[in-house]
Amino acid sequence: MLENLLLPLVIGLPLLGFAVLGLFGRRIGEPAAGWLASLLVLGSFCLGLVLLLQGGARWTLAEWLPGIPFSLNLDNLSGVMLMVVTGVGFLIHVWAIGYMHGDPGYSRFFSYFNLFIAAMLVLILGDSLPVVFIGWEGVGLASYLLIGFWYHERVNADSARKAFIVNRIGDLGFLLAMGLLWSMFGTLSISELVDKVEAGGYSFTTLTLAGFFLLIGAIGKSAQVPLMVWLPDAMAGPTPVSALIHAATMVTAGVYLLVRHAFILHGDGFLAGLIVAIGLLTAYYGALCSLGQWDIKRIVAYTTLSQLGFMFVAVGVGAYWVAIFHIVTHAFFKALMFMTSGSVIHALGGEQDVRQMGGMRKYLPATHLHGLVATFASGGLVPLAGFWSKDAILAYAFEFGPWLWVLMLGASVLAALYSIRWYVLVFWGEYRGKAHPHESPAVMLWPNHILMGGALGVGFIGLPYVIDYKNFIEPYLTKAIGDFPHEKLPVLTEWVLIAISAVVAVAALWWGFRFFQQKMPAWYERFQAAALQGFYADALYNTLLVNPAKGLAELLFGGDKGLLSGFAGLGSLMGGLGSLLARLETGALRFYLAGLLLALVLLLGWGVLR
Amino acid sequence: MIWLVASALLFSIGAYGALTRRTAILVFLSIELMLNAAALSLISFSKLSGSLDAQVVVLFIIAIAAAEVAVGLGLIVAIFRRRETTSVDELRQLRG
Amino acid sequence: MLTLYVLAGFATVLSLLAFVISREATRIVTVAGLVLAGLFCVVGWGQTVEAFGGLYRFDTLARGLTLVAILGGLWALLLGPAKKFEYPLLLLFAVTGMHIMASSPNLVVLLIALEVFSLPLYVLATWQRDEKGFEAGLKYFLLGALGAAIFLYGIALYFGATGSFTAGSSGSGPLYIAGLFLIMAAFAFKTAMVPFQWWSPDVYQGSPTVVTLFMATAVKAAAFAAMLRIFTPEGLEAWGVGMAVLIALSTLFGNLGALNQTEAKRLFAYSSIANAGYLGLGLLGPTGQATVPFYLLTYGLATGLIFAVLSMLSNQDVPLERLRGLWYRKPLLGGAMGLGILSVLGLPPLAGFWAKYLVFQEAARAGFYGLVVLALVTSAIGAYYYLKTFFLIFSKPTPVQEAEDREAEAALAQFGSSEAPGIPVAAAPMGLTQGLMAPAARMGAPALGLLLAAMGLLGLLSVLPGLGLRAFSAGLTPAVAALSITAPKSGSTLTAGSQALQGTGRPGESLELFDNGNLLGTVTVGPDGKWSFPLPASAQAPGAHTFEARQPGQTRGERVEVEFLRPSGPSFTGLQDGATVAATGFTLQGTAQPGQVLEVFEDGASLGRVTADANGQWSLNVPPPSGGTRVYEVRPEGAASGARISLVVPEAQAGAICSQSFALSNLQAGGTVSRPFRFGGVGSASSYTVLVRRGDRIIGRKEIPLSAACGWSYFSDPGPGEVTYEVRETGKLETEPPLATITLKVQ
Amino acid sequence: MIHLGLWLPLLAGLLLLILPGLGRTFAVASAVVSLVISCVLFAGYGGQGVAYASQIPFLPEAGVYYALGLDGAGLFLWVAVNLVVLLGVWIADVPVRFLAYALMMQTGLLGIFAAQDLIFFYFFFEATLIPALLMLWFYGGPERLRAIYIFALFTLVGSLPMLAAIFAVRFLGGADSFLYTDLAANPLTGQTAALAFLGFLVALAVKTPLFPLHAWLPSFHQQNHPSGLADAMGTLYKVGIFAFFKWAIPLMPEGFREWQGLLLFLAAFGAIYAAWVAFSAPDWKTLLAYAGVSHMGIGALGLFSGNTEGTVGALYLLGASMIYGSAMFLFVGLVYGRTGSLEINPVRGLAKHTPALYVLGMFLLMAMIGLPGLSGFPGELMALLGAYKVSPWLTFVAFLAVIAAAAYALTAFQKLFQESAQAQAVPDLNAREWGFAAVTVAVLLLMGLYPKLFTVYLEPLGKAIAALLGGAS
Repeated sequence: MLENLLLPLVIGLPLLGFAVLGLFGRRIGEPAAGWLASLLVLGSFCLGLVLLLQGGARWTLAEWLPGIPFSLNLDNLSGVMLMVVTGVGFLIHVWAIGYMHGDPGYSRFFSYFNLFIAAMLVLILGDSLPVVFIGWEGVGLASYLLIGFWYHERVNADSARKAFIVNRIGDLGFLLAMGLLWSMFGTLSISELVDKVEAGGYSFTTLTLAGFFLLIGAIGKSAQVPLMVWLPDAMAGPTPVSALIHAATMVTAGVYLLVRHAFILHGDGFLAGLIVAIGLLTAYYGALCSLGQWDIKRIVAYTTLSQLGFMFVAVGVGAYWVAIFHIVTHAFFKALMFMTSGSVIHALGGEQDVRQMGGMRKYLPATHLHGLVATFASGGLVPLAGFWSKDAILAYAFEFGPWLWVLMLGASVLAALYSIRWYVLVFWGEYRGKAHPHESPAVMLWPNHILMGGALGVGFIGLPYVIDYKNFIEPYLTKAIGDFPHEKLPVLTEWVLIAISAVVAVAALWWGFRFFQQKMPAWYERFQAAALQGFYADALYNTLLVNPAKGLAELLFGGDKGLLSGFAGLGSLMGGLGSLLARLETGALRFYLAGLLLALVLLLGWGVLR
Repeated sequence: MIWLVASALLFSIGAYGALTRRTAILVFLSIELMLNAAALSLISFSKLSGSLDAQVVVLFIIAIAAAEVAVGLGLIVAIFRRRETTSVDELRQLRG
Repeated sequence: MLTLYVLAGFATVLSLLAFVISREATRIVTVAGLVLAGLFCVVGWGQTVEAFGGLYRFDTLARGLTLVAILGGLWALLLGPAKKFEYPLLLLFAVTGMHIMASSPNLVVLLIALEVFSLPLYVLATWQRDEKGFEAGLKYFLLGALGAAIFLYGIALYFGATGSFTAGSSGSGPLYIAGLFLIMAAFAFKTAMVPFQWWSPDVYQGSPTVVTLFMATAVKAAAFAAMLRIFTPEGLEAWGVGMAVLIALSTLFGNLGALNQTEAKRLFAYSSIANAGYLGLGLLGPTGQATVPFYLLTYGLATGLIFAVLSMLSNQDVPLERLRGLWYRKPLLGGAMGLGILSVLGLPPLAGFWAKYLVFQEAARAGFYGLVVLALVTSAIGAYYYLKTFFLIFSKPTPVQEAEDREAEAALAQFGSSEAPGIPVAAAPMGLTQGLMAPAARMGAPALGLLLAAMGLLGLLSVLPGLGLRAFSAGLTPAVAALSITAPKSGSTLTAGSQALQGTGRPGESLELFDNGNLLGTVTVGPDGKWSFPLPASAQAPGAHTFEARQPGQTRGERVEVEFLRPSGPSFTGLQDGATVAATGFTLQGTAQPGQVLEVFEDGASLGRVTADANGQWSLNVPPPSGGTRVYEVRPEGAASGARISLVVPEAQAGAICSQSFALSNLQAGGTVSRPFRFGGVGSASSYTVLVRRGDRIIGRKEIPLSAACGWSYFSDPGPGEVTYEVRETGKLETEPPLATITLKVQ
Repeated sequence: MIHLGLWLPLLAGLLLLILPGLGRTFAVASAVVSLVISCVLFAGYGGQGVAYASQIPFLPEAGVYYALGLDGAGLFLWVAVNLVVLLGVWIADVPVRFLAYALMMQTGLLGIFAAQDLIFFYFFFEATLIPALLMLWFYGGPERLRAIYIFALFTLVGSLPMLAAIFAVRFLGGADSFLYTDLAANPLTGQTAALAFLGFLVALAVKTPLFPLHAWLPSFHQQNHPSGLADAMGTLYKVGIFAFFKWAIPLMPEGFREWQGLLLFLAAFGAIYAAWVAFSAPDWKTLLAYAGVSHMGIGALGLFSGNTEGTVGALYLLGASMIYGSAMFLFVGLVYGRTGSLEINPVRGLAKHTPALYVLGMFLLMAMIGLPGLSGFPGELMALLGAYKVSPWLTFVAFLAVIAAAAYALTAFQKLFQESAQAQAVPDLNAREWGFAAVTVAVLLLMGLYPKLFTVYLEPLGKAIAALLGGAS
């Protein structure tokens, strides 16, 4: 890998867009600002691709802080992520040119969008934990700014703030991980850490702790249970934001972080179990919640949660390349799903309630096609992208333990159900609203066409070994992640598993297609009421954490004033003592005489007898 | 030696008087008594050491005492003229 | 000498002339006399004049403090009443008495001087002729007379114990102590130190403000001058603790008592009690002769400013409330008083800070740390009331006060006179009192000039305190430098070499130096008070040494105990520093103490440990290093440094054919090693793979290509613990036996 | 040069006080010259040791020298102080005499960082109080009297134990003078060192500020002039960390070790405590006051860990927080100029009318809560790395403040700028304010993105401290 000055330029292009649009955006005007931002991202994509094809690149600024270099590293792992972020990012940028049309904050939006891309690239390319952290917080900032893009509505501003604060909990984990790794190894450079961890000579328990801290960071960023509460609220931002940040890229950063540090996690039973448990919980929680939502974007948001849970399970069972593979496929089909939703919202003039939708297949034929592909990919229909990545996860889960496989199969059934529910409610039945739906402009359709192509075909880079013994992505990623050998399943078992999951997906999709067109039975209504509230997680947190914390703050504030009174009390005490002493000056001459003589006697007596 | 004891006794008597008398004049007189007690002890020390220095000093003391009396009596008379009393216990305006 | 003549002469002659000449003339002559006397103080600064067989001693101390007293006198004169000629005369007598007090080492003269300045003060205190004035005067007089009696009795006992009336005579025994303590009590009375302070708040409050000003500045100066002569550091043993008690009580009582005062003069009376305590600290230290006058000067200026402003406001009580808004109503007065207050508070950068700092330092040098801490704590308490007053001055005036101001101005326009600003004309004292107290120059040019001059001088001392301190140090005998050994420190461990004994002593004195009781030689102290003596080799033999420096004829002196270490460093032999060695590895050799365990480092990376053999020889094979200049170091086990040698390793030619069989150069035996470390050797395979194990767990693999010099080398920086390295040819299965197995315990 | 740099502001201030007609231009000119001088000094620094040292006997009998000199930290802080003063006199909407006091205070602050003699350090440490008091006194709010008392008494009372400890350091340590070099060569040992360190601790805890001696700070800020200039100067006056680093620890390493546990605890507890309290702050100044306490807690935690990273982090954080903290107060002053109130609670929605001010505020806010890439982060990170080595648990506690900071800062920010806009339109930044904003943002970015510029000079100092304290602990 060569030192390459072009590497910082990959980050620099969108950063330039941020600065230019931030400073002069209003003068650049409406379509130009969007196109400028998009082209810069495309430039980043091309540059990254060139560098990647050259076999990667490095760039290092020797001393950024004492003992900490500022280094970037483009290897296969970060390269794949780079392609996803800039590629899908470019498409969403273009789509947003149409979607954000007419918004007063048009140029501001693209400025933030470019900032996000730049920060995400720092996160991906950083080879030193503090540099990664710059990107890590940078995407948090961009997310905050974009969720609260329409900040004059209180609910949007609140959601943005909530996202930032909850993310900060994860950031604390990241910070502590840095502290621990520094104290263990004296370096924070990831490539050096790999060597140090290999060399050994430390307590494995401590290393587990470091992995645990990193995991907390990942949980925050990837909205896993128990820090999942911010993601549904984050849908307050414009739809392109949801597609880019809260589906395709930023939320997968936690998974990426764990994969990047696979050398710390690998072989640790405790962490593996923990990650699997968290992923599983999230997968079920997201899926179940999604089934109860009415807001079109919240439905998709919860599906994202569920899919992130899948990725975590993949990390937990040691299938690091699979997690990245799923990130890639997920980026395509989930972005597509979001943008399809966005197109529908756009078509209905801002309506987001699915109860006011239905029958869109007639009004929006192209969008309907996008929605159908997204549903099938997400639902795991053979041979769409989602099926292959999910199947790989299931295979690894089976290795980990057949029980996990069963549970994961259940989760993928739910995935098929929520996908088809979304599809049915939006596109089937009769139109229940009053607006006049109209198909989106070309600038919004074409990105969706491309994404649809991805959702259809991208799965073929990672076929199971029984079909394609040397698929593209596994060895490619393994080179960068590190080789953690595992026993492959017997060919027969593998085939059986593939067949079961294919059949189950089809069955679930079919059943769901039927079920969600009927009137809902009573048990489902009850379930839906709870799911709509996210199973009361927000209320629980407010009661248990937020409100007590606020109350304590009030209490402490009062106490702090009391502290000052305490000091003042010390002063009054002195004053009182002084008054008492001053009363000795009685004014009576004979008292003075007596005092004087008494003092003399005491002084003399003490002096002489001493 | 006995004179030393006597002078100490005299000093104490003066101190006692200064504490117990209420009239400014008598208080002052008691203090003069203490001054003279000191003079007495000087003389006895002079006798003990055989040096005449101390005896010369006593002469100075007598002059000093006289000067003090002049000022002191003037002060007390002025107060008496204004207040018609010289009781020290009634002078308690200044306090605290 | 001339100062005495001028003061005494003017006083005597004026007593007669005053009946003849006008009041104004008396004042002018008095001022002239004081100025002249002040001039004669300054002329010949630093010289000491003795007269009357030692009864009169006009040295720097006397000069400085006489100046302070004259300053106070001038001030009181210029601001004071002008209706009667006695006022300047009494002041002149008082200043004369103070001058004598400051200039005599004889106790009897001191007693006379005390009376000479006290008697006029008793009269001045009652100058106002109102109830409070009389009360103050009588209290001052009766208590003062008692003080004089105590002083005299003290003198008698002192004479009995020492047979001398000279201050600073040494003595011992209860009689001596009793005499000294009685004298101390008398002076504590004059300077208002607790528990002899009783009179001061009442008298300060009851007296006319100008007189209070005079008392606060001049009396303290005179009394402390005498105390500096009587309570010398040499006798600290006898009187130190007594003084310490007085100081502790004074600072506590003064500062605490002032906290809730509502009347300005009374408040500053308490403040002056506290300051007497701080001044007392200066007596304890070795250079109090310079620092106490410095303190008195700055304190005199600052407190003078305060009382001068107060006296310009009123000659009677000044409730604190009346100070509110002074800055806005009379900026000059407000500013001057503010400056004075901050200086007394001791806020840097004002002169008061330096003064406080210097006297605190005196106490610290004398070892009274507890007292210093107490003094600091009480200054902290004091800050409260000083700041309270300060902020009152700088507050906005109330509407009522502003109305009063207008009224007073109107009255001034109408009647041509008025009391100080803010006092309704109707409330001003009338009749006899007013006549007596009518100001001479309350806001006249001289008073104003004095105010500005004092502020200027205070400012100058703030910026250049050294100027003042040096002035007061002029002509003092240099402090006796105690004999000491400054280097090496006692208890230190040294390595033999060019060590020297260093220390301080009296300049020019020759000292005898001993090593474990044996005479090493003599050394003469240099003019700077320092000496140095290079230790001969015999005095640096390994083991414990007690070095002692004695003054000639003494049997005991200053000692230090040190330990000399054996010069034990291992060293390299065979190779010269900077020599060129083979790139394919070489052997390092050297000497050390037999049996010593050594560790060899290459650019900070360990190459392993060796043990010196019975002949003190050691050697170690160095695996092929990379080209360039390498620094090798051999350290005793656990040491932080040792002998170094730098060697040049040539760059190996590429393309050489390697035919050596595999070999491991160093660390063959394993054992304990520091990290990072390097091991390696030669070989012929194109690369070797090192497998790293901890226990049963494989924690890493690393492929090492063969270098151009046919060497292989593994650099590792693992954590502590036991690590096993297995070296195999690359490509060989891990089930095959390794070429080499190295088990290391990493530290 | 160093003398000129030190005394020029005082002279300019006095001149301005006498001739207020010279106006703001004169104050700005003086501040610019000061900044240029400090930058020239910084550029000419060799990177090692105390540069520009000069030493003139002042009270040689008492061992006091007028000794100045700047090491890496001193230079760094000089630049920071001069920059903030320039920003302050440039932007603050105050009477001319106010600017004069600010300039006078500048000299005191520069003196604190340049003094190489302990007595002179104390001198500057205390003398700086006077202009601060005057600013509060003449231009403070209605309750200023109380605030002044509290401020002055905390400072004065707190520093007296330090004076006692100063004596102990010299006379018990056996140094010949109060010069840093002399004192450092004769450190105190044993029980004495512990006691003397306690003396320093009290004084410096007031000025760090460390819990519970931070109690003066909220009222100080609440009552100061709403323009924020006095608050900015007050922020610069929080020199406790520097003094611990420069004097207390090197002169009494054993004393420091004795108290290290307590110090770490106080720092960590203060960090989270103040951040938590800030959440309930009713107005911006109170909020910033507590935020400052919280940041200094983190800085102090780094310093008290006694290793290279921690020390570098603490010093860097100190300099950075001087700049962003002060700029934040000045920014709040701008807000006050537009809305006439500093209360947090009513929703104002300013962003609609003042987008540029909103962006400036966002930058400052993010720097304040330690967003990487802005000036607050490098210091916090290094402090964390240092502190974690010594005490993971306390580090965890202290860095909970990271979460709390986001909570209080964003909540207040949201109420000020976001949500529904207020009816009354207010003007956005004018040309002068744009200048302030541009410089501030540039510095925040520079310090955040290229910390090496300064850390390269701080690192040797950190190593020296670590070596003095014997490695990691």
